[in-house]
Amino acid sequence: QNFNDPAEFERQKALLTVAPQGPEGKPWEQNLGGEKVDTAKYKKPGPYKLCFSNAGVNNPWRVVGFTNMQAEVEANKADIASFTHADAEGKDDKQISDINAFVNSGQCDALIVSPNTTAALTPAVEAAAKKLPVVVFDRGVDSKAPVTFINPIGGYGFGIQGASFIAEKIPAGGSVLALRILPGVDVLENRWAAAERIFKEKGIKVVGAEFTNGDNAKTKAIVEDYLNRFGKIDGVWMDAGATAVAALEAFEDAGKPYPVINGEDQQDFLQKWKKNKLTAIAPTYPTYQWRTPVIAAIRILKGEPVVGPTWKLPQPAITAENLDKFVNDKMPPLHYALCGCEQMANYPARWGGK
Amino acid sequence: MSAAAPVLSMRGIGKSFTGVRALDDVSLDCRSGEVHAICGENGAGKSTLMKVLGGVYRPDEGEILLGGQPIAFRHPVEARRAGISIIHQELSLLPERSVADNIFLGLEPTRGGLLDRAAMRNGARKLLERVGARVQPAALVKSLSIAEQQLVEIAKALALDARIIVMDEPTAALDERDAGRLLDLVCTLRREGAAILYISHRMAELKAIADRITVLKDGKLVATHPAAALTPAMIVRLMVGRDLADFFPPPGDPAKLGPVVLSVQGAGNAILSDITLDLRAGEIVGVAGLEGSGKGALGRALFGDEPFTRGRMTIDGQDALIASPRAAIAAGVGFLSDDRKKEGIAPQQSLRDNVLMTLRAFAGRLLPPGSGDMARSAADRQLTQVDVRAAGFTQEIRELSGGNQQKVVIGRWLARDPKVLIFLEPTRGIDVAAKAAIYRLMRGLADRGRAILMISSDLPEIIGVSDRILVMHEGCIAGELQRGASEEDVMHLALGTGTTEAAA
Amino acid sequence: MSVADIAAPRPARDVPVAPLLFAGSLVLYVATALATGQHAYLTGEGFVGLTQRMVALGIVALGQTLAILVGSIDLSVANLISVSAVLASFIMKGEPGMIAPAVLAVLALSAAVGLVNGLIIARLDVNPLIATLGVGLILQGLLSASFSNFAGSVPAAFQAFAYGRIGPLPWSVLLLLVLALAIWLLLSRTRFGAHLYATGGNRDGARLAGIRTERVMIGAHVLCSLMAGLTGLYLASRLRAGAPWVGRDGVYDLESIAVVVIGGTVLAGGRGGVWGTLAGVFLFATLDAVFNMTGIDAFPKQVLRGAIVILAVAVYAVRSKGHVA
Amino acid sequence: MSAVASHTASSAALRFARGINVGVAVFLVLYGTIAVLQPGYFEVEGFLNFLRRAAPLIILACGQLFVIAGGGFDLSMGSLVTLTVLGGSMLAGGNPENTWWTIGVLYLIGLGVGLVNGLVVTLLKVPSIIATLGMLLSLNGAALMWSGGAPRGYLPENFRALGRLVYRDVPVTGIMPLSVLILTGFVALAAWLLHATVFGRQVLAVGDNPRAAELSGVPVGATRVLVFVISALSAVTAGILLGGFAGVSTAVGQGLELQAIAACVIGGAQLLGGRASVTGAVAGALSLFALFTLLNLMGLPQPLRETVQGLILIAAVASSAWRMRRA
Ligand SMILES: Nc1ncnc2c1ncn2[C@@H]1O[C@H](COP(=O)(O)OP(=O)(O)OP(=O)(O)O)[C@@H](O)[C@H]1O
Ligand SMILES: Nc1ncnc2c1ncn2[C@@H]1O[C@H](COP(=O)(O)OP(=O)(O)OP(=O)(O)O)[C@@H](O)[C@H]1O
Ligand SMILES: [Mg+2]
Ligand SMILES: [Mg+2]
Repeated sequence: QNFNDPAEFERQKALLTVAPQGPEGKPWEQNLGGEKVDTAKYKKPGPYKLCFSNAGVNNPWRVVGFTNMQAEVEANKADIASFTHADAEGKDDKQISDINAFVNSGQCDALIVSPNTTAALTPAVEAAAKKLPVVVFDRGVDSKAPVTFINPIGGYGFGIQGASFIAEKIPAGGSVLALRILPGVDVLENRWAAAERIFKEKGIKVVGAEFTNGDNAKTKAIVEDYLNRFGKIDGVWMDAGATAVAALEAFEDAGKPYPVINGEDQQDFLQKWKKNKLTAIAPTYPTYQWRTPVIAAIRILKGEPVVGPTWKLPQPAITAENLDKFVNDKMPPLHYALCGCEQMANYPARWGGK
Repeated sequence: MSAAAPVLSMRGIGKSFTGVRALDDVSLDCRSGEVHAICGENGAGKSTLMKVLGGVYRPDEGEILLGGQPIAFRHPVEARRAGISIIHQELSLLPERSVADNIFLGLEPTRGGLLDRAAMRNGARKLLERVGARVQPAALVKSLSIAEQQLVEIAKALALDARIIVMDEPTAALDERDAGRLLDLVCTLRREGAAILYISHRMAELKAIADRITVLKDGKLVATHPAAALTPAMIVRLMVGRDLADFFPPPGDPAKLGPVVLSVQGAGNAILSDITLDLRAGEIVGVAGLEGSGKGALGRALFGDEPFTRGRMTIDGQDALIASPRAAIAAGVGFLSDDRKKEGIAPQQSLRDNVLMTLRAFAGRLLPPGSGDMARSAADRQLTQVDVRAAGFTQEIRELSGGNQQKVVIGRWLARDPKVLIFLEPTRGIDVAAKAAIYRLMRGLADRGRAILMISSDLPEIIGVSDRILVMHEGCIAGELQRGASEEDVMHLALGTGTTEAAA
Repeated sequence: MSVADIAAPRPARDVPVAPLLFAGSLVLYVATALATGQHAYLTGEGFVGLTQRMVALGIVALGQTLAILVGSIDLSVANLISVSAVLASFIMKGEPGMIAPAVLAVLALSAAVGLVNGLIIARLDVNPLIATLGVGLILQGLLSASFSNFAGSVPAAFQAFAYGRIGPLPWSVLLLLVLALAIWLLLSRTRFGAHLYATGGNRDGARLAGIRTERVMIGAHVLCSLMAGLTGLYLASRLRAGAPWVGRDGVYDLESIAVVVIGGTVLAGGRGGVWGTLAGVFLFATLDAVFNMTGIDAFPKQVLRGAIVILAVAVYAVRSKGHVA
Repeated sequence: MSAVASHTASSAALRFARGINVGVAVFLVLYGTIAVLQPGYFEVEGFLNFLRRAAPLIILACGQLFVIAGGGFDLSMGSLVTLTVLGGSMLAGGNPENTWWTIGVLYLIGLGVGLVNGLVVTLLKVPSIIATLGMLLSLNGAALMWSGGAPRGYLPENFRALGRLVYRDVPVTGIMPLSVLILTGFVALAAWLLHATVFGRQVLAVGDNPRAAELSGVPVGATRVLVFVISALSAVTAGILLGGFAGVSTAVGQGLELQAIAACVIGGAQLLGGRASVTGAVAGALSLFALFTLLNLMGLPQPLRETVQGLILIAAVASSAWRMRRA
């Protein structure tokens, strides 16, 4: 598998500038291009029994996303008779068994899958798709069998947005430190591949690319070491935002000026950005995409056409201009601002806000 | 005695451990059809010499000749292949496996690549019969008593049809009856032409079976003589370097007997029933009984390790509810276990830490470990008093010979100085001089007003030391004998063929 | 020094852990299916799905049983599983002709890793926890340095290993049973088995009895690693390719140890066997299914699972005499 | 006794040789290499900063050491660190006024966790490796349940200061991180408890041979429970420092328990009990942390760092096992 696919890079780069279609203000129902698939053959009377095979809730992004999904299910109570979910705890093997169990149970009218890994889940999803309509989101599968595959633009898009901003804002000849979570995760690899390409194109010096394991303490230690070694770092590029604040704190603790930085749409980063007037950008991988599969599944079972076989959602970046719209002190530090959940029932309590 | 060339000879063997010269230029040989006894004080190097022979240790110097051929063992299996079978001093059985599995360990018969269980069962049954053990081949070893385990260990050594058999204190854990049976077995083996090296601290045994006797001292060979030429007193002099005038201490003075310290009425548990006894300050009460008679269980019940479940117990006239060893110690009872390795020592701790263990168990947790009577000088005094031989008192106790370990554990109780002391097999595996020392210590304690219950399988010691003797049979006290009773009197009661004397 | 020195929990009387655990899990499974009205779980297909959940953990755990019985432990299995899965699919690259070489290569590599584990533990006298932790790190490092994602793929013919069936029974479940039987036979009916119990029960004693304890220790580790290698092959077949994180994400190291101990094999070594382990694996599979049926949330599920692990051992350990550490 | 006298001298020398801790040696080598690569580390300030970052691991190793000395393992430390950090943010909710009682509550939670670990081991007779593995799973689940799967609040600044504050312009040393002061106090306390109290000897005796200890009257159960309590309280301490140093996240504690165990073993502690030293554990933790730092500085690719880490772990332990046999 190639993480650095120039064609895909260009495709995603182009998608960043495509105007979304669909209802205004509801990005989770919008799409960037794409066809419609006919779903008449799946039509049945409601209310429906939905099943969801989840890769896991092993990070805050997935926690927020799953909360969105549950809220979406509640919002569609009239159409949904039951919503059963199985959590695979990040294990491919278990997720395959979970999907098989769902298919055999006869309790599912439609199956939503958030695959743990693309290749591994393909056979199980294909087999399931022979028996019932399947909607896949976030990470995909290598197959056209699902009715539709929903996700935002993707990793290259994220990498492009962050790296272009940093390349533009740092002084000429400036240096950038790249902080990555861990190797081998496709979306994270794509983000880095895109950023590396941009930095190379713009002639930016990357002093190091380090893995932090998503650990704040390790992040701070690494950044401190780099500051010790190089004295000055102008930019910090990150492939995920959870440790952005820790990286900034390392600059504070060392008494150095803040770098140009990209984070993600976590509240702690946005709040710090606003408070300290950083030069920053927050590309996103919006959690509102967790709402879309529920909507899609209901439409499919009602026989209404849906966007497919790939449904690209918009993937906006937060910038200095629209920052105020997303900062919200009432929400917990690792709440993802692009949850699209502000109008849903029980907001903000359901998402841990005050 | 056969005059044939020795099957085994060891020449100039030397072996050192950290700071300890365990063996120094020791030479020894053994002919087939001969029992060659080795004796010496604790730590003299007897076991080390046997371990060198068995391929457990490699000697630093010297060589081993088998049938005249020099041979070097790198692993115990090589010694076994060469026909050397060793019963080691420390039991090395597998508690979770069956008796048959243990006996044939390393020698399992197979059929078509798979274990031949039937052959193992039958073979084990024959061997067990031969050593006179009344246990089932299918029984798990952990369910056996120490004595039964010792017999299994012997059967295991016989399973290897060996030319040379080494027995390192095989009778230490056996009662009179089983020990006698074992000695008969040794004689049979000798008749069959085996060369036998036999280690024991029991003089009577040496006299009974040895053809020649070698004495070691501080790792050096003192002398090798025909057994007929030696008297026990001469052996002791060779071992200790001086005469041992009074092996047993004088009896206690009945006039100085104090009040009853410990009293038990009609007590019992799963093993024991109807236990009634009084223990008075200043006396040593011996408890005799065959293996399995429950004498060990009596000691453990009094100490709260496997407590009584019925009956009444008082200490100093106060009802004492003893449900755990800690409670027993707090109430003034001390206990010396018969299983030193499993229940006595903390192997990696120093001698000082071992000897202070009980004192520290009852000291304030946050006190310095050397405060008050736990001071280093006090520990050293205690260790010196029990005459421990060690490279130094900071040495780890596991490096000591078994006898010296036992002395340290006794020292632990002397330091605490409880009112009642229960000694379970106090001299198991201990050399003559040390035995005498321990007897004197016990008598000294009694004279200072302590009450001592000495539970032992060693009849001479029971008779020689006790002021009174309780004899156990099938979980009950079968009777009580006064000082001066004979071995026959005790055995009658122990076997259940005697008559109970009226309690005095 | 080895794990063998942990004071063993000693049941007052030996509890028949395996049948009790099997029966208890089965009751739990059936009761939950009935209570939640999900009768599909009680059909043949439902039970096949349940046993399918046992395969991966089951095979590693069989190997782990050997390591623990011999008085050692193996924390490197998870990483070795990843390595095997990746190596298999990397060599196969979708070619049916490469199946045999790939399988051989994986087994050879696994055996080599087991040999290294065994040598470090037996010859260098390194505590097995540290030795296998270290070897695991080394393996994972080398693997991640060479592969960062799915490498290659397995041909359709090889997928039959995980997906094929004889009648209603999946091949892989059958394989698990056959392996369990083979190891049971090895443990109870061969000299190696007897020596393995002996080495685990009392290493010094076994040595004195003339057993080459080092070889036994090494042999147990080689077998344990081979099982991990097989698990890797199974996962490669089931996932269609090997990913460098399958082992770690599956937590096969800690889970395999947990099921072995739940199955009544004593951590100190020398006591236990395969059926208990299989029963432990069955309990874990049942828990997965039951949690799915009841739709319990991920986090309470973790809390429950932790408590169940403790309780499953406590049920029989609590009656043991003596001390455990 | 002449035998005693003649052997004492040579034995003492050997004992001293054995006493030089592998951990200390490894640390000196690694730190020396770091300092060569990065001269800043040779300065007091560099060393103090290094200590500040290593403090949580050192504290964890010291806590774990008590459990190891007593013959057990505590695998639940890492998840207790997570619970401390997440719980701290939930309780304090970013309000500095809540800091002190929050810390109190966190220690109470630690006390509870330690008690449960200890009682499960002593009363239910579950081997500590399983008991604390179960606790690891449960605590992780509990921490995430409590916080809804993601941190729900911030740690107040005065809470953060415990792990983050650095006093500047201090005489002699230049700077002085608050966490280094806490660390020093903690290590002194641990060393005192293990090496200079009766309790420490009881722990070692229990770890060495619980049965012998029991028959000598040592309160074995209570000692075991206390050891787990100490370990849990040190995990809370480490959690407070880590949370202070780095802020809130759900992954803070992951894998720390194995690092702590490895640190103890590198420092010469014997798994399964009976032999342990605080100096060794501290040196072991410093070695591990120096290794992480060095591998970062050398810029090796991440995966190879794992490999090197594995090699060094095995080598350190093998060398101490080898010396043990020689000595
Ligand atoms: N593994 C060891 N490490 C260090 N020293 C040892 C070791 N084994 C034995 N020694 C020492 O070697 C000497 C001889 O011990 P050995 O066990 O051979 O004595 P022994 O004659 O068998 O005594 P006992 O009658 O008490 O069994 C003792 O001083 C003992 O402390
Ligand atoms: N926990 C137990 N449960 C059932 N029976 C036991 C138990 N412990 C011991 N026994 C049996 O009780 C009897 C008495 O045991 P005990 O150990 O007191 O025997 P002993 O031979 O008198 O002591 P010693 O071994 O010191 O000579 C033996 O038959 C023994 O097998
Ligand atoms: Mg001896
Ligand atoms: Mg007995």
